[in-house]
Amino acid sequence: MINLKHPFNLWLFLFAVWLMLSGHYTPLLLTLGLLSTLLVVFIAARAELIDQEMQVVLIKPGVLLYWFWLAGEIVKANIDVCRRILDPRLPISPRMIRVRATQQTELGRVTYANSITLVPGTVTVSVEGDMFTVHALTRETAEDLKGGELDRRVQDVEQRF
Amino acid sequence: MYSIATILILVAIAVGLVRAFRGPTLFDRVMAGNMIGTLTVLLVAVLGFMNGRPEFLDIALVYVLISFVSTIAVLRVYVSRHGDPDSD
Amino acid sequence: MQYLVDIVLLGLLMITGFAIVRMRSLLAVTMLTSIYSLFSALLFVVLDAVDVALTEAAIGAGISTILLLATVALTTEYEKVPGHRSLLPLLVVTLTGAALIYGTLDMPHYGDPNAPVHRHVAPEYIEDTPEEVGVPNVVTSVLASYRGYDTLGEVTVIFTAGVGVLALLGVHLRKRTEQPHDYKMLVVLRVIAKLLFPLILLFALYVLFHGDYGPGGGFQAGVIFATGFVLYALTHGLGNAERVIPPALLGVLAAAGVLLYAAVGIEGMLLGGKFLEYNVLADDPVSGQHLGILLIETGVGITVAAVILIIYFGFVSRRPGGADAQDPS
Amino acid sequence: MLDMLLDILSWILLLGGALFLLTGAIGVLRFPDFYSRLHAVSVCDTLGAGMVLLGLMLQGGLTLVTVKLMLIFYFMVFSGPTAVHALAEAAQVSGLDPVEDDPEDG
Repeated sequence: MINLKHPFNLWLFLFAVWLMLSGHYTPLLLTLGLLSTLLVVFIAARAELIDQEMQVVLIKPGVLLYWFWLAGEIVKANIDVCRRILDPRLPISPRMIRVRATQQTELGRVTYANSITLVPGTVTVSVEGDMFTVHALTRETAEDLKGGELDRRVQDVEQRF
Repeated sequence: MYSIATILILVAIAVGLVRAFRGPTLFDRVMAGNMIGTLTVLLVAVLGFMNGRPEFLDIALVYVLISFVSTIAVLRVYVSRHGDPDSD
Repeated sequence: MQYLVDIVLLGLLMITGFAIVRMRSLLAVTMLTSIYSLFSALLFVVLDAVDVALTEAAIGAGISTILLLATVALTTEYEKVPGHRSLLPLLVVTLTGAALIYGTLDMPHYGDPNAPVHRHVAPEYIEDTPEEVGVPNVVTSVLASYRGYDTLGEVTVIFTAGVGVLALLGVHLRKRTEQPHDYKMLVVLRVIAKLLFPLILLFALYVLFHGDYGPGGGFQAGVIFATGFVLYALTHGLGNAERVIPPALLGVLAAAGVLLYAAVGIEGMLLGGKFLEYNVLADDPVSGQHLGILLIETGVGITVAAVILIIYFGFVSRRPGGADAQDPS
Repeated sequence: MLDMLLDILSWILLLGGALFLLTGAIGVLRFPDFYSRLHAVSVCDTLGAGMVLLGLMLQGGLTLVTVKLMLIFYFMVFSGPTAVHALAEAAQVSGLDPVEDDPEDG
């Protein structure tokens, strides 16, 4: 599996993005694409950005499963939040909770934090080390999050980046 | 169909704009601006399809990237300056 | 349908404009200004002015918001309540507005094929572009080729603006007090910015080199490129950003872009053509045009990106926590 | 037949997505405090945007247009939650307190 830690692989990835954007495959534009991607890799290297964390932009089979699962959760949560928006009889009971993230790496924690935010009903407010402060819209979403399934799944996917 | 989607998104933008005017805190306004940004991206995409000019998508792409940076900028400037939320 | 969208967007624009006038908190005004430019960009999209819409998207919603914020951070956050009555100004504005509206009554309708603008040089640009310049995007051929002199002038103006900001604010090379903990807190922002930064830069270059085919060109590309660096500076600290692209280099780049543009013009003269005549740059005129446009767009992009970063660094480096805002130097 | 089915599906996605966007906007207007409004923004950013873009992708078919829509979606997935998180964090740092229901068991 390619690893974006290596500048060459980052270049390959960027060139693929270029091809997707461009749509014009003449020698001139391909050369310009080559130069552009090289320039970007050079700047990224100067900025010391090329490391393991770049990995998350890749879509790999193991990670893809996680995204699909998350998409399902997002749809469910969306329907719940929308019902609460539209129906005044369904109450909201907002609260702040703190959860502990069990991921090892910073990237894992960021994935967890952003996954929490992506699911409507919970928003990551702050990240201090492995303690997250999360704002939950209702008691149920808070309990759900504390149940820790999301945390486990992110921890699992963390190994696959 | 595109027209109905366009109208719905325009109404959503107008509703979001009300929140941007009302505030009450700066963060509410930034939030509304951010949401209107997302809606604009989608509206540009839908309009591109409606007028048969999908090259509009480049504009939508620029928006996604740029509006993110400006949201971050507001928050960084504000937090580096202040302690208390602005209520006007 | 078209008219409905036009009218709704114009209405939203007007309401936002009024709200901006009424508000006293300058940060709130900045936010609304960025929303305002979202609407005007949408309006440009509806009017099929794709290049302008892209420019408005990149500048109005992005860099001008950021620069306004930097200004607010340097000055004050609330507008003073005016001490005088605004009745006379209101009268003047109303009269001027009425006069302008009266003036529009004589103007041709929107899209009227007999309007003077559509009968002068515009048809020639549109009809001759395919064979003379050979790029699908007429806006690019007009800006970069037919009216290359104007664009050179504009780039020089931008360069001058950069020089002006440098002269006024200077680049403070003194050691700034960076607070490393400030950036440690931003884990999520930092990681996501790290991922988006190369993609923003790449997208800017894509916009630069595809100006011939779709919306875009050197100006927009420069702005997007600079915005990428602003994101990096916001999330990784100004010190790091200045290490990646030193302010001294920015000055050189700003000048280099203009020089590249002018050099293309002079090269045309050396090869026996006129100033900024691209036809002579290659064996056949169309590929000469292509090459010329590509080079000058690159020049424009370099200058714009460098000048915007000079302005941004100039503003932000004066503000270690806003303490030296009153510094009269 | 398949074409028609895809067409119908794409209309459903497009209109459904637009409705979700509107719902999210109403939520931003209706919810009582800043933090709960953030959840409504999430509705727009996720399902609303996703459905509209997916609907357009089905209209675009297997072309470069679809690829660009995917790129837009991809950027949104990264930038949307990050912006919301940054907003929430900035609000908390500046001392904006949330309205809480029975905070003692939270």
